[in-house]
Amino acid sequence: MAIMNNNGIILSTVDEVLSWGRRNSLWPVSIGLACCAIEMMHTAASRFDTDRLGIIFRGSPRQSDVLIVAGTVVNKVAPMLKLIYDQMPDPKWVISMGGCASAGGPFPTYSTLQGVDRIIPVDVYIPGCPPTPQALLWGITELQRKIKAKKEGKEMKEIPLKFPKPSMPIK
Amino acid sequence: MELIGVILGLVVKSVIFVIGMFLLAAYLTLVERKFAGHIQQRPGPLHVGFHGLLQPIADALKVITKEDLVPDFVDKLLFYMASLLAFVPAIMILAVIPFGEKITLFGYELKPYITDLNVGLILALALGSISIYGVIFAGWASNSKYPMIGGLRKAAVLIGYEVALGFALVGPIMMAGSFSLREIVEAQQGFFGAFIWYQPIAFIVFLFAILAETGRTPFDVQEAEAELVSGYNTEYSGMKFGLFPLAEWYIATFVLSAIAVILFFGGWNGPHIFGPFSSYIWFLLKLGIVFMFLLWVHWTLPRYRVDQITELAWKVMLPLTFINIFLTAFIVVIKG
Amino acid sequence: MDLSVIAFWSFSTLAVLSAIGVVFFKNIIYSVLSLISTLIMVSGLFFTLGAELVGALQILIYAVAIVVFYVLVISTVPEYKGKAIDPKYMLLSLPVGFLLFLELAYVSVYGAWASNTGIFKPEVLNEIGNVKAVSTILFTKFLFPFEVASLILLVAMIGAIILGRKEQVMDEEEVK
Amino acid sequence: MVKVRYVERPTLSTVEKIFFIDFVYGLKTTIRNFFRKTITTIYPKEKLVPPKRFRGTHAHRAKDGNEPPSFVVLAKFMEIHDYESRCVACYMCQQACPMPTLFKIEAEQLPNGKKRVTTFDMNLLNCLYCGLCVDACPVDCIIMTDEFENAGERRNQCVIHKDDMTERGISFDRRRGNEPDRIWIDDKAREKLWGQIEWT
Repeated sequence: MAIMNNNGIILSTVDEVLSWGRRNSLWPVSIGLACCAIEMMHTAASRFDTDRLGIIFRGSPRQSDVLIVAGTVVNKVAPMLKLIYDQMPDPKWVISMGGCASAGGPFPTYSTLQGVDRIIPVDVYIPGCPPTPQALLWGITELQRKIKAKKEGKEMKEIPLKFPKPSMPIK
Repeated sequence: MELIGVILGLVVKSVIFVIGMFLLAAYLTLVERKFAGHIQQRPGPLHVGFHGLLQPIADALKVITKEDLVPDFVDKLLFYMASLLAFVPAIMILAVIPFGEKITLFGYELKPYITDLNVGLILALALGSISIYGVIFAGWASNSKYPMIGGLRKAAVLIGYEVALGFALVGPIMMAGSFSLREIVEAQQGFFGAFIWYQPIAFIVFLFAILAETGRTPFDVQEAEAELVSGYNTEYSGMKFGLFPLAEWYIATFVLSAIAVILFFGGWNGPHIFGPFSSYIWFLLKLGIVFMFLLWVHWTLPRYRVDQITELAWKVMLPLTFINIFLTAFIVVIKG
Repeated sequence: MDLSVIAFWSFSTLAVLSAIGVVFFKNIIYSVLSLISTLIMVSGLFFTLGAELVGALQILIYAVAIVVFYVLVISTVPEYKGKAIDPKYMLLSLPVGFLLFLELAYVSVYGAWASNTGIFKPEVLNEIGNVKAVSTILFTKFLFPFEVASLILLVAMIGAIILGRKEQVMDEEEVK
Repeated sequence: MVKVRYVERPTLSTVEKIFFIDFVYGLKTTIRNFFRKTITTIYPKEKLVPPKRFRGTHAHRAKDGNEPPSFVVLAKFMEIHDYESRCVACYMCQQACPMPTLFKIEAEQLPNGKKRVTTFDMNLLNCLYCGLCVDACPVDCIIMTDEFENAGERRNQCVIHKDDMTERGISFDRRRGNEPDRIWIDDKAREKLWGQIEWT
């Protein structure tokens, strides 16, 4: 857990443990805005089970750490989304799931917010329309990696893609 | 000086006890998550530690170091006090619950309970019902719509089931002839001495009352996520929030299933096949089975409406307990 | 100093303090909270004095069953109404409070002068326990007052049900 | 006029009401599930391989000798080396796209009169993954692969360029080029779920 720096002093053990705790129990707010929310629900259900990683959906923003913006953010719902983000206690993260939330997606119109990062800071962008459950899980692991790297004070390194053993789609 | 020693001893004992309770409650969350997962054909916590064994630690670390957020519009004193009001009485009940027989180890006599009052059952009931103030005040102090509705719903449910619970306990008490939990256990000797064979109605009412008191699923109207955002604890964050589910879902369920074991399943009575710790092992085994049964019911059933719940309490459960008391009294008088 | 003496004094001090709080808090929820605190402290007093049954029943019946209804009603009252002070009730409350005080003082002084042991000696109490002692007295010497009290409670309950029953509006409309 | 059919709801019989029969059925169902094997894909360790037709991240096919005739015609005017993207910068994909601004295609004229594609960027954050660009491509260049793991911390990490698209196309063809073009990975899995299907 601990890192030795050049002077031989063990640094930031507490931080390490805290970051381990935080990245292993990311509780998202259960808010869904559009079709991405369906995939989000699928991710939480038995087939891909976010509970494995310690992720359980909470109803109230006061008790959650991650805001998964799943779906089109129209201008009318943007203030509410901002309110929900403001209601979350620190430390908090935002995952922008899907094209619409990240950059307006296929709706370059007057009524759609062109990217949720215009109102709240976003940590991970997941492209896809909608992203598959596995893509969302990849985004979550990306966020976990980011939390870890931030605590270690290192820059994010490019992590080579590994292709694990394929499994049959239906057992 | 002697007094200081006594007080220090009490403080140390209580601190160990409270920390033990926290750990127990934390690992009960893991038990519940694993159980719920497997009921839905998924593994539950898996990657944090070996099969999720470190998951409660990670959750606890996160929840404790979360920002302690107090909204502007709340009643600050009550807001802080409510979470304590829910948690403290819940762990205080354990003071009166015996977990086994006295044993002698290395010359020390180990007593598996803190006090053995002769009104232990009433005290357990009373302390258990104080913790509902935590819920009601949490709802009121949050100064927000959903917590308010959640708190009032919980109060409405509890008033009904508190009465049914109290009357359901009368049957076993009449058969044992004592309020002391230890004496009730001693009254049920042998496999067919357990009161479940004589008091099935009381047991069913007691089961429903446990589910209602601890806010488990058929009766979890106070934090119905579909209707109220997160119920009475919507405005709570960090460890202030953490105390509520720990108290309600885990410690209260644990304690009430311990009482159920004592009242209906013969407590720590059982064949002496585990050596000196036999009574403890039997007790924990029975306790685990009752706890798992409650989890099983929780993860099976959908939710009742509030009016259905209160109707069930006043129109079905209460008359059932009256019938039970009447029959029990009849039998006790005839048998002498 | 004995531990039970410390417990007695701290319980009684806290009981008096929270009783003062009941009267002087302007926010009614706070008054109810200190009422609960008073009741629990008084039950603590009972415990230190060796009357466990009364203590436990005090918590179960007064601190929980009865005050829950108060809380249920009060917490639905809007805050501005809860804070209003009506002077005419204050005027009425002074003589009533004084009368109640006199009654309590009489009872306590009388109790202090009377013998501090009843039918049951402490040794007997330790042997048979609180519950049996109370029930023995209740069902032999005080059987008639007990039954009368339960009858009064029954009448009160039926009265409350009749008062709280919904008016049958549908029937009236049908008559018209 | 709308016809309303009233369906009678099944009510519980007295025995069922008293002994909680349906309640017991529910408990039976859940406990049976409890002892079953889990169906979860443990994602970071094992991965569901999407079917070949999965519409994932875009890729460019390289000039590897399997080009369609249309490319052979156009290749005369293009400066494309072997194992480079066979894009001819015809802008057909951009024309077909419902969100045309996500493409950024640039080409330049070389002194020898040939055309070379300099930029081919796609902003995946605006993409619908509808596959119209794949249909529109005249030289069978742009395809969609089975990769989906391209979440990034910044917006520009979700923009794909010509070179990595080519790389991805080559690797996709190498991995799954010989696979028959069907939705299920194999017929056994399909038959297990849906039974035998008679193709007409």
